[in-house]
Amino acid sequence: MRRQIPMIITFFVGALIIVSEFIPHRPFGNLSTSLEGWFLIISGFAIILGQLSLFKVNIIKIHRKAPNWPYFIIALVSFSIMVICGILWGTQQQPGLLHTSDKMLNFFGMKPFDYIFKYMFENLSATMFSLLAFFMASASYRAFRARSPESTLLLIAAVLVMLGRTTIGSTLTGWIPESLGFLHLPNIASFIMKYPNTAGQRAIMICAGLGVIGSSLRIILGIERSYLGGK
Amino acid sequence: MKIFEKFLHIDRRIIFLLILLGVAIPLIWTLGFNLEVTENVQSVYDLLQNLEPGTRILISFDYDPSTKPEIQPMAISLMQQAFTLRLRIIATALWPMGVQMCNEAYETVSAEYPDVKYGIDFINLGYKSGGMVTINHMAKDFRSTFPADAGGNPIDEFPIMKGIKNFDKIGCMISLSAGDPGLKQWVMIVHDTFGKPVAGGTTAVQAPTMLPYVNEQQQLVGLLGGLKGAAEYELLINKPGFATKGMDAQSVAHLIIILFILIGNIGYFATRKQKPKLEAK
Amino acid sequence: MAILMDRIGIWIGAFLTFAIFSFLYKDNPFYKIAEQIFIGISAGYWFIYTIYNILMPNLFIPVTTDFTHNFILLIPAFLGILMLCRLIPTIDWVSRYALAVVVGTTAGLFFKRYLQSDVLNQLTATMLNPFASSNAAQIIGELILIIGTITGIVYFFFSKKHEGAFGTTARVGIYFLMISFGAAFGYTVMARISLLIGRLNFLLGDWLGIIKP
Amino acid sequence: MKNLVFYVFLSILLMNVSLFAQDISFTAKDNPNDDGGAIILEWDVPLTYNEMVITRSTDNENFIEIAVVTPLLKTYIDDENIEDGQGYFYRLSLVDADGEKQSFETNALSSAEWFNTDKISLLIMAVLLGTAITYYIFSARKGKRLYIRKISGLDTIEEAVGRATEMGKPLLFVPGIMDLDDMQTIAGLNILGHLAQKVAQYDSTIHVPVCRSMVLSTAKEIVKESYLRAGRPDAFRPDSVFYLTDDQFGYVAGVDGIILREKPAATFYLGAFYAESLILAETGFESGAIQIAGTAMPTQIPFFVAACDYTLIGEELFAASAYLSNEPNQLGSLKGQDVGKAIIIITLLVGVILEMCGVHFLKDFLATH
Repeated sequence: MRRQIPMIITFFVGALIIVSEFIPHRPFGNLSTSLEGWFLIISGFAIILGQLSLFKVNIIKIHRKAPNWPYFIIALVSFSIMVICGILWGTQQQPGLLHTSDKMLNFFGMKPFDYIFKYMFENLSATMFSLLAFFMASASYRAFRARSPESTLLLIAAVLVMLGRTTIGSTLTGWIPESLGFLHLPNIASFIMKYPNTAGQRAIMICAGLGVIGSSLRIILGIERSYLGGK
Repeated sequence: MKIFEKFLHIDRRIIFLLILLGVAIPLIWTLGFNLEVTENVQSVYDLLQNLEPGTRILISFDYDPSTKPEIQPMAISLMQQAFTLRLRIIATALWPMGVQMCNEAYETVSAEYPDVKYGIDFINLGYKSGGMVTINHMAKDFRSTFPADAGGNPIDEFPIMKGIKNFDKIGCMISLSAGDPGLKQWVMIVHDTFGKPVAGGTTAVQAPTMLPYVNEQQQLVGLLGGLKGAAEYELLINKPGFATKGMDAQSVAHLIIILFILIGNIGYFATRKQKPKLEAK
Repeated sequence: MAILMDRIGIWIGAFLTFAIFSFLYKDNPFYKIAEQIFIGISAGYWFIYTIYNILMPNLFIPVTTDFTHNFILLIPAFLGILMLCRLIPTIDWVSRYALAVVVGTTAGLFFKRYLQSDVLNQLTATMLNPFASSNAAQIIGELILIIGTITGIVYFFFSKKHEGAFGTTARVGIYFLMISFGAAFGYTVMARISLLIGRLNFLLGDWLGIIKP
Repeated sequence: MKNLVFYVFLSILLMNVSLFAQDISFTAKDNPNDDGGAIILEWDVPLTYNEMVITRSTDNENFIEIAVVTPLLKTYIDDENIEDGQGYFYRLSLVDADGEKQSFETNALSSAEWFNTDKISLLIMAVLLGTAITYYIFSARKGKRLYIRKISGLDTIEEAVGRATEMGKPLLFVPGIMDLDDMQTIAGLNILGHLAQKVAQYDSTIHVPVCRSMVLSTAKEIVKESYLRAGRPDAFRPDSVFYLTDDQFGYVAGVDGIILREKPAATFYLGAFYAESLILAETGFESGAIQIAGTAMPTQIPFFVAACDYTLIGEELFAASAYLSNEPNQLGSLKGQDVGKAIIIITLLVGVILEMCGVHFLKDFLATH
């Protein structure tokens, strides 16, 4: 009951979606369309679930006084502020429960939700990933060695692309005459991207695609059940 | 040999500092290296250029502030080009934060185009979850996927949405994408299932994995990859902006990194014979 | 007032930027605080937008304004609520019914779409006649493309030992994979530097006003 | 003479026909391969014409306007309130360069199709692959032995454990940052099982920091079982598998700390990785550990390849997991996919040769658009 029925549902749903590709006629075509519409709503609930479980996990951590627990209070508070602002005064386009007075708009220049998003979140999020620029530089220096033919090839391709894909590439080899145009760094980089890179990526794409097909099939046929939790 | 030893042990804080300076200084004093337009960027430009005025195009904002520096300039340039050509934009987002990114881009661009009206030339339909499944649903029943715009107003109220039931009446689709769900899913559904042209702007991280789609079947018509792609596009529409300004900094930072890779490898080869490392292969 | 709040906002932004950058030195309380604010706001944003952009227009409003035409939407709503039951450990198994629909739909769609786009279309895109072109670079390039794709797939072939001619082919394949990893590496460097450019543009432009933003 | 007159007459006639045919065409037909409710209109009109309006009627008398179009568009799909089985009349009215009005009429029926003829190649491929994969899974389940080549990176596992024992240093295993619903995490944990057994046999130690609670319990179970299989359940230390934090960078900082403190003899990164891959690989490289990595994340493989001694690339991770776990479902699926790869390589070779000979049949058949 707890495992059999979900497996049967998965089978019918998966099979219906596949069959509707080849048989557009009713009932297959329209059933699969409604099913996809339902998916949107269910996935909406799944996102809500994600945020609520984050809330729950943080409460548990605080309750159990897990290491660094005071920090989790900050996460909870910022989550709550964001949700309250969003519900009460709405977002840029959405009206909230309360009327947003001109006084408030004049004060912040925008709604509170958008203010937090623009000044706090955008900066936090952008900075978080720009940290990687530094790590990238130090990792390139400390860990990337031409130890084998493979890694040598990797490094050469990387350097050529890094040169060719910036303005410095076109400046460095801009003097090369037209007849030797293939030596121009941007052209070399374009060639690498268009042919050997595409070949490698395509091989990966085809093999990974087959992998996805295999696992989808296993899921639909009920052979792969790890998504149901446990073995 | 001492010097090579030193090559291997430069303090990482020095590297951090150099990268910081390498990016900051060219931002303050620009060097003005020249820029060349590549084939894939040109194709995206041509795609829009060849559409008839009044055609509706779908642009999806599938990114968030973490990749804003790379993708926002593309969004702005594409909007500028579209409004200049009198194309009409239907905006969607598969990432919730894409809605705000779209609003910000529209605010910037619409100031230059006073006769562009919301609901007639542009509409922001907001965020939908579900990735590929939802795109597939739009393709069959656009109006039930998007009963309302991002502000909750029914789409029947807007002239731009007249007659849009699926992708049939849409000229082309452009996904500005920073990952999953994004361009890959749009290619799979909009082009490979429903045969409409798809173009894309992605982060540089994504670009190499998307290139196999740029082929003679035109799964992807063209691709703007990272800040360089954005800068090339700014050059094409002749409106230099953030991306163009960043190109010098980008070049200098790349040079610094290449230099460090070289130093590291010289040090490695010069000192390798002294201490053999266990060969794992 | 709005101008002042804008300035204050930029200062908050600059402070948070430095709080995150402090991680470069080492993990510290400022970083941890900034990180938790990031997580909290992000979750709150997702929550609000999911309600305003999905659950309201696609579920609540259709059902409440025109029940007779939209009562069928109660099915996904019910499944969605089952999904939320995951939060309660004693009945979390009921969420499997909703999960089954989600996983089934995804699996079905992935099966046909990956087959079409990533297998079939890639296959036909590689079926080229390199000698149709008169451009030497294109002839060489297309030959490389065909050979690279085939040898790359051979590398991922697991049913045969890599020895003899087969092993050599796989070896060629790995070289192509390495070039594409190198290209990916170069592009990733590019991406990360771009993000730093964006940050410094904020600090030097919006915050300090040294450069024109 | 008579003949000549005849030929002149004929050629004038033909010229006229061809002129007329070149002029304007307007046709309507059922939109193919859909579930009804749409008619596709196509026209070929010289660019000199303008004010093109399409009107529609059900009784050929009362026409209502449905669209204003241009010669460039060439097609229009009418899907507004179309009922299957009902005949529709369409009229295209336009104005030529001299301002003269003209109109053209056509009609069509809409219907839903039982088979989408565009998808034959997809169906054939789906059936071939589906059969191959299911066949091998079921034969593996029945106990048939399927050969999978040994992934060479796996040899290094034993070597690394041996080295760690010699040096008296621990090993570090990182199962990625995703949860159990990611196949890569499961594949990583399968390899952990094998590794932990070797660790138990050699009486070495292993640290497994994780960042998901579900992964924590599963990894603990797996390591414990491996010690049991190695006949040394007493040597299992439950705290060797431990939870750090859910946050991406927080987790990385934690793992980095472990690498710097414990100086492991070997580090294993097997699972799903994002931006943290290069930070981990860098720290590991600096500490001088043997590094073995494996992930199917295409954007992260380059960092591992450049900084690790051995990297399982993409599908190799799953193959290694199938090889070690000997699980029939995984092995069978892998074998079925291999059949798919073989089909693709052969089709591709045949296709390229045909293309070179100027025969486009195969390519056209496989390409749907």
